[in-house]
Amino acid sequence: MKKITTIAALVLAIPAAWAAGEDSYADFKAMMDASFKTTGIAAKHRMYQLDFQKACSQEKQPSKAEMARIEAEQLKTIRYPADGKYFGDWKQGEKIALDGRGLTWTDKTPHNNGGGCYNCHQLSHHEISYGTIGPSLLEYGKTRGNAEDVVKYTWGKIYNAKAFNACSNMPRNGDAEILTEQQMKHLMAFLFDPASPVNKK
Amino acid sequence: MPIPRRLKAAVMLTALAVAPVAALAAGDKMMDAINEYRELLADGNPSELVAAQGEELWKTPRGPKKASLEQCDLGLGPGVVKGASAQLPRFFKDTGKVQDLETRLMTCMETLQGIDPNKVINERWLKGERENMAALVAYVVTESNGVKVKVDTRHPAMKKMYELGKQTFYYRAGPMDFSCATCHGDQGKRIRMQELPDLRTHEGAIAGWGSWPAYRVSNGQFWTMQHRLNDCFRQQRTAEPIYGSDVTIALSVYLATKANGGKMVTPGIKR
Amino acid sequence: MNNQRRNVLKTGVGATVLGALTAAGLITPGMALADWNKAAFEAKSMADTLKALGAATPVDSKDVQVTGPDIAENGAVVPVGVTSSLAGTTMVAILIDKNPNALAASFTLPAGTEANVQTRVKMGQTSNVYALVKADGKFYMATKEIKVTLGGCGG
Amino acid sequence: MAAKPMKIRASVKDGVTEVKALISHEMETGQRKDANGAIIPAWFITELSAMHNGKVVLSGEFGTAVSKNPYLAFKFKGGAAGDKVTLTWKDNKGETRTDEAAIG
Repeated sequence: MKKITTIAALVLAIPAAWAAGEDSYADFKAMMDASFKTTGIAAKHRMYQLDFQKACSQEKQPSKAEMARIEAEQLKTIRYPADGKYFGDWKQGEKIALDGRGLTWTDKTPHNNGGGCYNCHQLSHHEISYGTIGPSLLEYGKTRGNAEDVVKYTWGKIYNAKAFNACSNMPRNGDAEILTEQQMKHLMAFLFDPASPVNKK
Repeated sequence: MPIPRRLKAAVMLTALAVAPVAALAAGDKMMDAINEYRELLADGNPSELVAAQGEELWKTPRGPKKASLEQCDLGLGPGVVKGASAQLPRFFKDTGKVQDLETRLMTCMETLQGIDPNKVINERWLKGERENMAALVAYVVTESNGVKVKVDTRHPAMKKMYELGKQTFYYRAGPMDFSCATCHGDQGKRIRMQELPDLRTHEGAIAGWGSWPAYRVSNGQFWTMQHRLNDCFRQQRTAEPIYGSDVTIALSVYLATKANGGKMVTPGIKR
Repeated sequence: MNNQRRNVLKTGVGATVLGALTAAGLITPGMALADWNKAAFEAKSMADTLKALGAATPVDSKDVQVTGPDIAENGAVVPVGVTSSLAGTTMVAILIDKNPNALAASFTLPAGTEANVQTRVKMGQTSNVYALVKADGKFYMATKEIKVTLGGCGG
Repeated sequence: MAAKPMKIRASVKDGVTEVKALISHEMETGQRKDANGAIIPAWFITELSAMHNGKVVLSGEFGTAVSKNPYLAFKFKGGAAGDKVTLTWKDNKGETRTDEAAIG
């Protein structure tokens, strides 16, 4: 329910950034409204923006204060594992990292999504096909150790990257329900387990 | 050798800025190998097969009016195909709209042949009239291969479309918070092994806009620009853009304007 | 150089093949086509394929080459070819170890046709690709590993 | 559905003719499934031959591993500008097609 209310409120709001050109924004809104349709699980309301999405939709990033405000807000969305266990099975984590499927209008269900991690990150010693939109995470656990603060930060980053960088390119895997808690635990194991190819040659 | 265009220099330069040193050497070798692969594919682009069908279709009387498209005005006068797609999108007086190649072809199909545009708009990719559209597009863009992009941005409607396209480019939405700029708003990035042109720059825009439509080897399909943009939105996890809708025209105007003056290599051949 | 000798050999070996095919070709173009070697194309393993081609124990040769990239960005289209500088090369074939059926394509070369044929094949995964060549009645082989990788969003 | 035309390019240089051809064909492996999970039947070119002046200059056999819209390049000695090069293929459904091009 939380999401729906947010969306409804936002549709009506005209953000400050557009104050200078309300006509232009009205035209843009009309264009977006007329140009998209619902197909499969990709409903038309996906085109409506959340407030931070809107703030991060310009050529330049928002002000530092605005970024900080968004980050504080997003930080509140992070849910840490209730059982206190952060690590699943790194082998399953590797599969999730490789899998870039999910949530498109050609996907049948909104479940069983991949993490698509390799689209943007280098992760393991043996996978040569990795993207560079995000930083290399090679030897993530090996170089960072597994102290509690590192583990919790990493969980938070996977759960909602916007809590640490308001306009991060990284999806909110937990907050936007892209991955389940269990899947994120598998990814954590993939990143931290000494036996995982992320850390072991 | 039509392929080397964007790749080598851009990739290597930008890789320097991103990757740690150890990964860099391996990455360079990888990209060299991938570039070798692409060069081997450049000669013998199956788009030629599609273009040949398109040329035949262009000349074939079809539709309720049993007319060919030979009198179609793509902006350079009735029947002029050579160089036409390099100057699209443009504002057309007769329709009062900015049109890209595909929406303009729909206009011609409707006015000359009596074919209902909805037969294209509501069809699935590479089926029925959309398959015909792809063939026609392959033919038309082949006739602009090697020509410089030259879109006329002076008309107010074009200016407006550019601005709308720019807003769309940065518009983040959907469950993954992606915009076009997420992947195409930085230098030298890639998704897995696929380099991403920085579409904010002229070089990036010509690498992207200038080499689509293209044959995609991964699925053996010829993709028009509408198809390309549609799949970008699919991967962004947004809702689906309607075929030929203004958002697709606006983005096309934005990209084509950025690419202005660069050389078209169409149809391209892609992964 | 032994070019001359090679040409003579090529002509000698190719002549019968050429003759037979041309004779057939005079009837209709379709008839010029050889009989498809079902056993070889449906064989699964390399060994069975080689057996079906009558080439059970080919010799590794530096005069034979698999041409192709080190890495293919997409397994659906991998440009590969075979070249041979062996005198009297009459047949070249492309085999892919890890494909469901190893044999991808084979070509018969009449005299005068260079032992240099390029095509494009599908590869399910990274694999050794073999060039099999028949020259002067004997079989020779060369290999190259081609890595198959993923380029796009994976969705 | 009628087979679509091929694209054949042939050029002669120093007495050697180079032929490059693109063939329009699905080359369906018989191992893929459609949206409903049913196997898409195999449909692929099995044999092809190239002729120059009534003589075979190449004959080939394909399996399902040859890519969709097959590409073929080869060279033969002889051939003069203006000569015709003819390519014929046959697939496992018995369909066949012949196209020709002049050596440029």
